[in-house]
Parts: sequence; C-alpha cells; structure tokens
Amino acid sequence: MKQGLTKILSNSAVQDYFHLVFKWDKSLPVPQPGQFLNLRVADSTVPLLRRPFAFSGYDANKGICSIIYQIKGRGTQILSSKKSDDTLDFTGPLGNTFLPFSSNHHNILMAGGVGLGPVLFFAEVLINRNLPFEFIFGARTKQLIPLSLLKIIPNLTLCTDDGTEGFKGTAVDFLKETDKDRLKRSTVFACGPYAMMKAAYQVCRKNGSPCYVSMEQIMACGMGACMGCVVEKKGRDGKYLRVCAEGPVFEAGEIEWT
Amino acid sequence: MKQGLTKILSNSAVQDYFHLVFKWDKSLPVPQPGQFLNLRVADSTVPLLRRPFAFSGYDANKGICSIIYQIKGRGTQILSSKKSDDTLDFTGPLGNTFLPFSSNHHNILMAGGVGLGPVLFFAEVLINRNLPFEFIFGARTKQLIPLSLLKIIPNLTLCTDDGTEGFKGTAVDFLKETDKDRLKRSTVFACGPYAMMKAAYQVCRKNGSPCYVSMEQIMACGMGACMGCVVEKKGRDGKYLRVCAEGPVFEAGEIEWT
Amino acid sequence: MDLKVKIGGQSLSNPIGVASGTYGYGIEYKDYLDLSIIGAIYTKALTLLPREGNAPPRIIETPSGMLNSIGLANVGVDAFITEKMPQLKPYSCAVIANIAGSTEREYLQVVERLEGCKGIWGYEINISCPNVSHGGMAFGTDPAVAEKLTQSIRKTATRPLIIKLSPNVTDISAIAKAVENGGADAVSCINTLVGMVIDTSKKEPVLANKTGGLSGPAIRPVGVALTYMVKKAVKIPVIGMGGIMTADDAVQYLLAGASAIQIGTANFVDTQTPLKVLDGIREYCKRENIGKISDFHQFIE
Amino acid sequence: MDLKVKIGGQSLSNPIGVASGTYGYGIEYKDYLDLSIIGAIYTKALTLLPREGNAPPRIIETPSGMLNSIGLANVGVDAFITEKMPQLKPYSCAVIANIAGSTEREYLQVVERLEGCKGIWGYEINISCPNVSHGGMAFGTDPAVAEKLTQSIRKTATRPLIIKLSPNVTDISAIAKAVENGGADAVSCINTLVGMVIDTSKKEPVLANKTGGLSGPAIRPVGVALTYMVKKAVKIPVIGMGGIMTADDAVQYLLAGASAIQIGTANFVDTQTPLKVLDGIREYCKRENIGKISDFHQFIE
Ligand SMILES: Cc1cc2nc3c(=O)[nH]c(=O)nc-3n(C[C@H](O)[C@H](O)[C@H](O)COP(=O)(O)OP(=O)(O)OC[C@H]3O[C@@H](n4cnc5c(N)ncnc54)[C@H](O)[C@@H]3O)c2cc1C
Ligand SMILES: Cc1cc2nc3c(=O)[nH]c(=O)nc-3n(C[C@H](O)[C@H](O)[C@H](O)COP(=O)(O)OP(=O)(O)OC[C@H]3O[C@@H](n4cnc5c(N)ncnc54)[C@H](O)[C@@H]3O)c2cc1C
Ligand SMILES: Cc1cc2nc3c(=O)[nH]c(=O)nc-3n(C[C@H](O)[C@H](O)[C@H](O)COP(=O)(O)O)c2cc1C
Ligand SMILES: Cc1cc2nc3c(=O)[nH]c(=O)nc-3n(C[C@H](O)[C@H](O)[C@H](O)COP(=O)(O)O)c2cc1C
Ligand code: FES
Ligand code: FES
Repeated sequence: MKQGLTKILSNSAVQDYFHLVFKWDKSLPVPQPGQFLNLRVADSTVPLLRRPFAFSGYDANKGICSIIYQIKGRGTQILSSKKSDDTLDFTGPLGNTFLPFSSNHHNILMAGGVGLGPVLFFAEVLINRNLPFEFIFGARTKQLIPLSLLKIIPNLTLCTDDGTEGFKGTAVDFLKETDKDRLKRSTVFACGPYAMMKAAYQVCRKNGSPCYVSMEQIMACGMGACMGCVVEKKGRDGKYLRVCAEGPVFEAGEIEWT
Repeated sequence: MKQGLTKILSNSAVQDYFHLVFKWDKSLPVPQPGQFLNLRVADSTVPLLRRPFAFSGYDANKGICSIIYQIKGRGTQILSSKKSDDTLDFTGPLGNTFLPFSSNHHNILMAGGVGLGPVLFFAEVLINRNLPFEFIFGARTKQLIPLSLLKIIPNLTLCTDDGTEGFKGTAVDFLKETDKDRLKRSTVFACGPYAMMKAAYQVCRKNGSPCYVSMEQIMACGMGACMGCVVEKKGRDGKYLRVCAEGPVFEAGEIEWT
Repeated sequence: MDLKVKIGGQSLSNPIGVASGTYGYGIEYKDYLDLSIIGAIYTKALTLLPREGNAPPRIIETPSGMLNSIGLANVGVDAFITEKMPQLKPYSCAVIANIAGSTEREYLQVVERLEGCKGIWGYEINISCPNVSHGGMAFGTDPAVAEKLTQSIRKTATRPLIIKLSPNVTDISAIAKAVENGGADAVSCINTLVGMVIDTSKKEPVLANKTGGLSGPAIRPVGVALTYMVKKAVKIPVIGMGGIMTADDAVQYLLAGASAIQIGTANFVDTQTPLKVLDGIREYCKRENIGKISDFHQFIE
Repeated sequence: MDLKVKIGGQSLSNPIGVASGTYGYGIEYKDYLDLSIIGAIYTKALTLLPREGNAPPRIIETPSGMLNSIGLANVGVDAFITEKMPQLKPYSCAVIANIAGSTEREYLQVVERLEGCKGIWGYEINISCPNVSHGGMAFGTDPAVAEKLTQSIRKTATRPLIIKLSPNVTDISAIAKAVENGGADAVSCINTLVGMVIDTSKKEPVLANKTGGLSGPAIRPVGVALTYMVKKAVKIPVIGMGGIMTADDAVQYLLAGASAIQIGTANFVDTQTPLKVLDGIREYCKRENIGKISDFHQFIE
C-alpha cells in the first residue's frame, strides 16, 4: 500500500464505460482482484476527496493495470478527460480480495454494470490459473454491453433486461434458472448494484451456496482510519464493517441487507 | 453591459504574457479603452469569482476583441489553458474609459507590465482617429517585452530597468526626463503597477499635467453592486470610490495614494 | 404549481430572493436580468446616515467561498427612498429593505422613514450588527436583546418583518424563538460566518478590517443545517440562504424547511442564477409532483 | 531554526499535528509516511467503552469540504492501551489521546486509565460532545460547564491538558478563557462546524444522522479567524486547525497566533501533507528569517 504517481497509457470510452489503463511498476505491490485504488482526480479542492475504483486487470509482464468506470459526477467527469501520458495520483492497492477461493468448487462470477471491473480481474486470475468458472454479465440493453472488455471471457452469459442480447432478464434471474445441483456446488462472486448483490445473496442462501460480494460506500481515507465507509453488520446489534478495511469483499451473510 | 458567452479565437503566449483573442459580435456594446470584462474561467466553485481583465483591443470590422494577461494564480492559470473554439463566459463591457480626452493636447501613454492591455487599446483608438501620441512601455528586461503586441505603435519608447533595451530605467524615470515644456502641454494616461502610477502622478502634479490612471482592486460583482472594489478617495475623510463603477480610470488627483 | 410564498399576511410571487449586499439596490442588475422575475430583492443594508464602509481590501476569495468586510457601505435611508426606490418602480418584484443600526433607536428611525415610502414590501432586520449600547456584542447573539429589538420594531412596522439571523451563535433556535415571540413574521437564515485570511508574504490579514464574513458554496452545509434547526424551533416561515448556486441547492433549503430562499454570492458568479434557480424549482416541482411550497416540508422530519 | 513547541512544560519536536478522527490510531498511515516526522498524533476520540458509531452514510463531500457523522466510533480506551499503543512505540512522534465522554465521570475514567499507560504525551479533550447531564448541550458551549470539566480533569491529569474548542458558539474567547482558568495547558481550535446536505432525489439528508461536522478548506477562514480571536483572549498556547492543506495555510494559522497546528481532512487527500507542511514551514522560516515559533506572533495585532 502506498501513495504514488503513475502514468496513464490510455483512457478510452467503451460503450457506457471508460477503460483506463496505466503503468504499474513491478516495485509496487501486486494488486489482487477485489482491491481498489483511491484516485485524486484534480489538484483542486473541488473535488476534494479521492475517488475509489476497483482494479479491473493487472498484467505483471507488461507492468500495467486498469480500471473500468462510468461518469457519475464531477470526479469521474474529470477522470474521463485525462489522456495518455497524464499523471495518475493514487493510493493503493487497498482493501481485501476475492481470494483465497476454493479451487475445487464451481465458481460463478456475476457482474452488473460498472461492477464489471473487479469481477473481470478475478476472471483473469482464474484463467491464468486454469481454473474453470462461468461468468454472467447483466446490462439493461445490448448497446450497453462493453463487448471488447468481455472478449477474454470463455464461458460468458450475457443478460439484458430487454432481451436485446442473450438471456432476457437480470443476471440474478439467470442465476435462479441455473441447475440447482450445480448451484449448490458453486460459490458465487458478485459485484454490481446493491439490489443485484442482495438478490444474488438470497438465491445463494436458498441453495446453501457461498456468496461473496464487493460492496461500495462513500469513502474518505480508504485505509481504515476515518471510520467513514461502514456498512451494517449482520445481527441488527449496531455493529459496522468498514468497506475499505474489512472489505470491499464480504461473505454476503456478514452484511445486514436493508 | 451584459453577460454572455463568446468564442475564443486564439490564446497565445507572448513572452511573459498571454494574448487572448475572442469574437465580439456587432450586437454587443462597443468596448472602450479602459473598460474591462469579468471572466468566469471555470464552471466550478474554485475559482469562484469572476476575474477582471481590461480590453486590449477591438476590431469592429472583424468583430473581435482581445485581452492581455499574465498568470498570477489559479484563475489565470486555467485561462491560459483555454484553446481556440473554447467558450468564454463574460460580463461586460464594464467600467468607464480613458475617453473623452482632449484632442488638442499632447497625449503620453504609459504602460508597465500587464497594464499594457488598456493602454494599447487606447493607442489603437488614437491611431484610428489620427491623433498623435507617444507611448512609453516599461519592463524589467528585454526578454519581457512583448514586441509583437507593440508593433502597431508608431512612437514607441521602450524602457528596461537593466538597460538591455531602449532607455535604462523605469517608464517614470523616462517621463521625468521628458522636456518640461512638452510635459506641461501633455496629458498622461498610465496603467501598470501601483507604484508606477503613483510615481507618474507625482511627476505630472509637479508639472501641472493632467494624469489619468487605471486602477485595480479585487472585485466580486464588477458592476457596482457589492461595494467591494473600492480605493480611497483623496481627502483622508474616509470616502471611497468603486473601481468597477466610478473607475477603473480615475483622474489621479481623485485618489488618496498610500 | 403555486410558487407563492405567504409572509405576514402578504405574498411573494415566488420563493426566489436576492440577498442583501450582493444585489446593490437592484437596479445595478437591470441590464442583466428582468428584475420582475425575482420574488424579492433584499436591498443593501440601509442605515440612518450614509456610510462609506471599511477600508479596502474588502474582499478575498476563499476555497469555494469569499470573505467580505464591506462595512455596511450604503447611501443611507433617505437617499434610498428618493434616489433608488423610484428606479425600482417599473419592476414587479417585491422590495425588502434590509436594515442595520448600532442602537435600537437607529433601527427604529430607519423603519420610520421607510414606513413613509410607498412600494416597499417589507423589512429584513440585520441583527448581526454590533450593539453599541451592549458593549459591541451583536443584537443577534442574545435572545433577550433580539426579542426586545424585534418587539420595538414590530410596533412601528406595518409591513412584514423578517429578522435575519447570524450563524455565529451557540443556539440559533433560541434566537429564532425569541424573535418569533417578539413578533417577527419570518426569519432569514443565515448571514455570513466570521472568517479571516492572512497574506503570508505581507504577514498581515488580507482584509483591512482583518476579519470578514464568509459566504458562498463553502457555507451551504451550514446554512442548510441551521435552516433545518430553525424550522423545527419556530412556526413562522424561514427564508434560507448560504451558498445557493443551483436549483438543487435551493431545493435542499426548501426540503430543510425554508419557505423561500435567497441567492447571494452566486449573483457575482452568474447573473442568471435567480432565473435558473426559479426554472429549476419549477421543473423539480413538476417532476416530483409538488404542488405548493409547503409540500416540500413533509419529507424530512 | 527551532521548531519546538512547548505545552504544559513538555515539548513537541515540531508544530505539525494530525487531527483527531482523521488519522485513526496513527498506525493506519505507517506505510505511507514516517510517523516519526510528525510532531503529534491526536488519536481518534477515545471513550470508556468501545463505540460502533452512527449508521451510514457517514460521509459526504461538500464544496471544498466534507461532512462527517462518524459518531465517535472507536475501540475504547482499554483496547487502545493494549492493542494500539504498543504499535506506536517505534515512532518518536508524541501521542496525544483525544478524549470524549457524555458525563464528567466518563471523561475522568478515560483519563484515569490513560494515566496508567506509558508513552502518552498528553490529552486533548473534545468538549463538543453532548453533555447528557445538561440536557444534551455540549460541554463546550457554556463557559462555566467547560471550566468545571477542565478543573476536574486537571486534578487527575499529570500530562499536558489541551481542550479542543467547538466553533459552534457565540463567543469562543469566553470558552477559551474559562478553560484556561480551569487549568488547561493549551486549547485546540477548531472542531467541525455543524452542517447538512440533502439528497434532493431521495428527499432526505444524505447522512443517516442528518447533520454532521464540516471540515476541510471550506472552513479554513473560520479556523484562522477563531484562532486569532482565541489567541487574543488567552495566554496559553493555541493549536490551530481547520482546512490546512499546504504550508501556506499552516503559516496563516501560526501568524494568527497558533503555536502548533493540526492537519485533518487533508490527510485523506494527500497522505504526504504533514511532511510537505513541515518542509514548507521550514522554508518559510528560513526565507522570512523566523527563528522560533513565537516569532510568528509579532506581526499581527
Ligand atoms: C471500493 C469501491 C470500488 C469502486 N469501484 C468502482 C469501479 O470500479 N468503477 C466505477 O465506475 N465506480 C466504482 N466505484 C464508485 C466510484 O467511486 C464512484 O462512482 C465515484 O466516486 C463517483 O465520483 P464522482 O465525483 O464522479 O461523483 P459524485 O458527484 O461524487 O457522486 C456521484 C454518486 O457517486 C456516489 N459516490 C461519491 N463518492 C463516492 C465514493 N467515494 N465511494 C462510493 N460512491 C461514491 C455519490 O453518493 C453519488 O451517488 C467504487 C466505489 C467503491 C467504494
Ligand atoms: C479593472 C481590472 C482590470 C484588470 N486587467 C487586467 C489585465 O488586462 N491583464 C491582467 O493580466 N490582469 C488584469 N487585472 C488583474 C487580474 O484580474 C488578476 O490578475 C486576476 O484576477 C488574478 O486571478 P488569479 O485567479 O490568477 O489569481 P489569484 O490566485 O486570485 O490571485 C493572485 C493575485 O491577484 C490578485 N487578485 C485576485 N483577484 C483579483 C481581482 N478580482 N482583481 C484584482 N486583483 C485580483 C490577488 O490579490 C493576488 O495578489 C485587472 C484587474 C482589474 C481590477
Ligand atoms: C459582499 C456582501 C455583502 C453583504 N452585505 C450584507 C448586508 O448589508 N446585510 C445583510 O444582512 N447581509 C449581507 N450579506 C450577507 C448575504 O446577504 C447572505 O446572508 C450571505 O452572503 C449568505 O448567502 P450566500 O452564500 O448566497 O452569499 C452580504 C454578503 C456579501 C457577500
Ligand atoms: C472524519 C472525521 C472524524 C473526526 N473525528 C473527531 C474526533 O473523534 N474527535 C475530535 O476532537 N475531532 C474529530 N474531528 C475533527 C478534526 O479533528 C478537526 O478538528 C476538523 O476536521 C478540522 O480540521 P480539518 O479541516 O483539517 O479536517 C473529525 C474530523 C473528521 C473529518
Ligand atoms: S474510508 Fe476511511 S475507514 Fe474506510
Ligand atoms: S466589484 Fe462589486 S462594486 Fe465593484
């Protein structure tokens, strides 16, 4: 974990998304899938705080990393205006990871929208280790699917709410239709909108499948110091977990879903 | 006077300065030398307030205007990064002008550093009306003289503190050496650092020459509403003049110089 | 939808106001904006005698804000009546006179003169002024003093009486309740926060007056919080302000409990702000199915 | 030049502190910065029992600032002593325990436990906490209550005792004087300003706790002004903070009368801030021929 400056190699629009690729020297800690960076997007006090983004890939040989993001407000707007050779001011890698995972379990990876980044990175690691998995990606409609980012995935199921591509329905709808026996032998890893992760967890719980989710919360420090980024812990006894320190990846049963 | 958006045509570095040229539609009020614009340089709250800049020229035929500025802080830094075709958010023309001036008097125009803009514009108007004047420009050293901006001036005296170009000394030093009789028949118009304008006024007062100066003060509204931009009025009786409304051009004797 | 705002038995055509001290006497902006679209123009503070104000510099920008130490520079109430009011006649916006004084008597004298002037909609009393008869503590910092001042003005004022609260107090709700008891028809909330900027190369405060009042987006969270607190404390309408730049900002104030808002510093940044905020509030009301201003107040407890 | 700061008979190696609540227990930052270069680490507020804090969301960005409503989440004083303090041992920075409580007794109990713990340099008492025995008004809003609390803690505390002042008061100087009388060795100034942000699409406050504390550059002018005022009121050292991002900001506080400063929100933005500020102060002192911290105080009256 450190604060540093690195160089942007490319920052290109892919459908609704931006794919930002930047240098990641070998001297830096190896990022793990699920981990994130906290980026300072401008040398100004507006925006003031860093913005967290999950790693979406790491290539040790090339010494490059990437994130996938969407424009939400001023911070991501500014980020999207950056060009190759611009400097990226980061702290990281931060947080925990999807690993370790069971290699003799069936792995189902699910991503919704901009939750794609960390799941894609996880898939990359599984591919490199020759571990089998299936990958479900959900989007509203065909046009929003960043196909060029998904092309590395061998066992891909696309879901669209409007049925314009692949399965008609959400990623969780598809999960529900998965063979129950197979689901029981599977571990599910999900990142996406809160409602999607909650629904995925409910399906998993019904089938007794382990389920891991990558949570979001507004952050200040990103390193466990400010106690700002908590989510409620299962149990309704007023306990909290810090997304940046205990997470962002949680066993879904740890969370008090609201 | 209005608030509007216009288009930048060029924004180029000239020695220590930037020369920003932008469209000025015929439908807009005709700017006069001495008047200024209040520019919003970014759609952000940092910088928050508009920044005032004097017109440095106006070409009615081409429908273009210009300003000359220097980078001082964040606002001018951002301004300097603008490119042709970018939008310029302005209010103006604001303030009063060097006109009316006596056309049977000898006119001495003096500019120091970034005070060049309004004086240059004034010279342009005099040239267009075929009125004679002399022009004294002072800079620290030869490298800082924006010659390309000064090339329209027929009767130019350059002064450098270090003598690397033209007269060795300040513009006021040169003024002091002007033939007293001619000075007595002259009106002096000056814009530049406070100390320069004050010294020019002292020389003028001694010779009974009228002296007009273009003052600066931090502004908020630029249109006489906030009472923020005052300078002290001559008389030490606690009266003030608003630079944006009563000025920026003042008969130097109106000011309580400090 | 109905954007009318009722205060003290009178109404404003819409909740948009332009804040005292940032809009001169209104006419300064007439070439920039149709003044008639504004609900209320709050004048620069009026005092009994003309005031020149503090020594310059009077203004300095701060992160997302600005400090000012204008020092109540104004033409005085008489010149306002004779020179400024006639120029506002063509416009249908309400004119609310912001009033300052250093003694109770001075406040009363200003109100008395204004009572004789047609076309004024109401009064906004700036109680942040140092109270010379009470050792310089502002009128607005002691509930009892604020209540007494309000009572006295109430006796003279036949028009809506708005008291403008200072945020520089321990318990703004107590002051609000006091002036409500004193007979105020509404409270404005908030005036500027005390602040200072030092020029480290000159080793002196930038403002000649040393300290000034902080305004602009930087203070918006404070304004919204205090509006919310004040609304919980009083039944009279609250007029919210502090850092409003956009319709979304204004809606925050309305949701927090304000019945009207004022735009201050933003006028310097974009003269079209009142119009944009008005349009944006209209759109919000349409989108969110809000029929009248008091509908805003049902959502946040 | 001599950057040492004397407080209560002890000294800090330099005036740079990292503010309570923004630096965890120090160790969270150890991979980012050599903690030994920091003059003083002020811990997250410690309470007698562990606290989980408020419901989320707890944080929202504002123009040039942020609101937080952490709610004093902390491991409790005992876990701090057994688990956190040992990890700070390798570093030469002073550790100042920030202490919170809702009764006088609770403050005292926390101090008592800390008295038994080696390696703690001093205490900073957060008197912005709601005082349950006084109807929820904070300890820091009434001079008499603040003085009494200080006196009681003074009897127990053998280490330097710093009282941290709230800006949300009418007269911060009165509180500062009261705690000076009560035996404080220094005052810290300022804690956060009350603030609120509303999500206009959800029509509810963003923070689950509704209001939060405003910090960051937005409040710097307030911090500088109050530091200046407090310094005029007391003889004990003032520790200034609020929005310090750069050495220039820190120098403003020192010129305003602070003997030391704290960096809070800026740690989130740039973990190198303490180092940069320290270096920048050194350079400023060299350039301006300032030999010791008290030399800063001669320029501004
Ligand atoms: C661990 C983690 C990993 C993330 N990974 C990604 C990613 O890979 N790709 C991606 O596009 N986004 C990711 N996000 C979300 C991303 O941080 C926000 O979209 C971004 O901060 C918005 O900044 P903004 O200035 O554009 O928007 P703002 O104007 O600040 O806000 C727009 C919206 O984003 C929310 N938001 C603001 N700040 C944060 C914050 N610090 N954390 C979470 N939400 C915030 C706001 O509540 C608001 O709803 C991640 C968030 C977390 C916590
Ligand atoms: C009537 C008038 C005409 C001007 N004409 C020109 C011009 O033709 N060319 C030019 O280069 N500059 C001109 N200026 C000065 C110019 O406005 C400032 O240099 C500019 O505002 C600095 O902005 P900044 O954000 O870069 O600097 P900041 O970081 O804001 O400040 C840098 C310095 O500029 C001063 N300053 C900041 N804001 C203002 C302001 N609103 N008015 C005056 N000074 C300010 C500050 O006190 C500080 O010393 C003029 C100023 C006035 C009042
Ligand atoms: C330059 C300036 C002058 C002001 N003068 C007055 C005044 O005379 N009377 C008053 O009650 N408030 C005055 N104010 C305070 C504003 O009316 C308003 O309460 C404050 O600026 C907060 O709103 P804003 O953040 O939208 O500016 C002044 C504010 C500014 C910026
Ligand atoms: C997230 C956060 C948590 C804080 N927690 C505490 C605390 O526990 N005790 C305390 O005295 N101050 C606390 N503060 C206030 C800071 O110590 C400091 O007084 C304030 O943030 C102003 O400084 P800044 O603008 O540099 O952040 C907290 C501030 C923030 C931003
Ligand atoms: S963001 Fe600070 S603890 Fe997680
Ligand atoms: S800048 Fe507002 S009166 Fe001149």
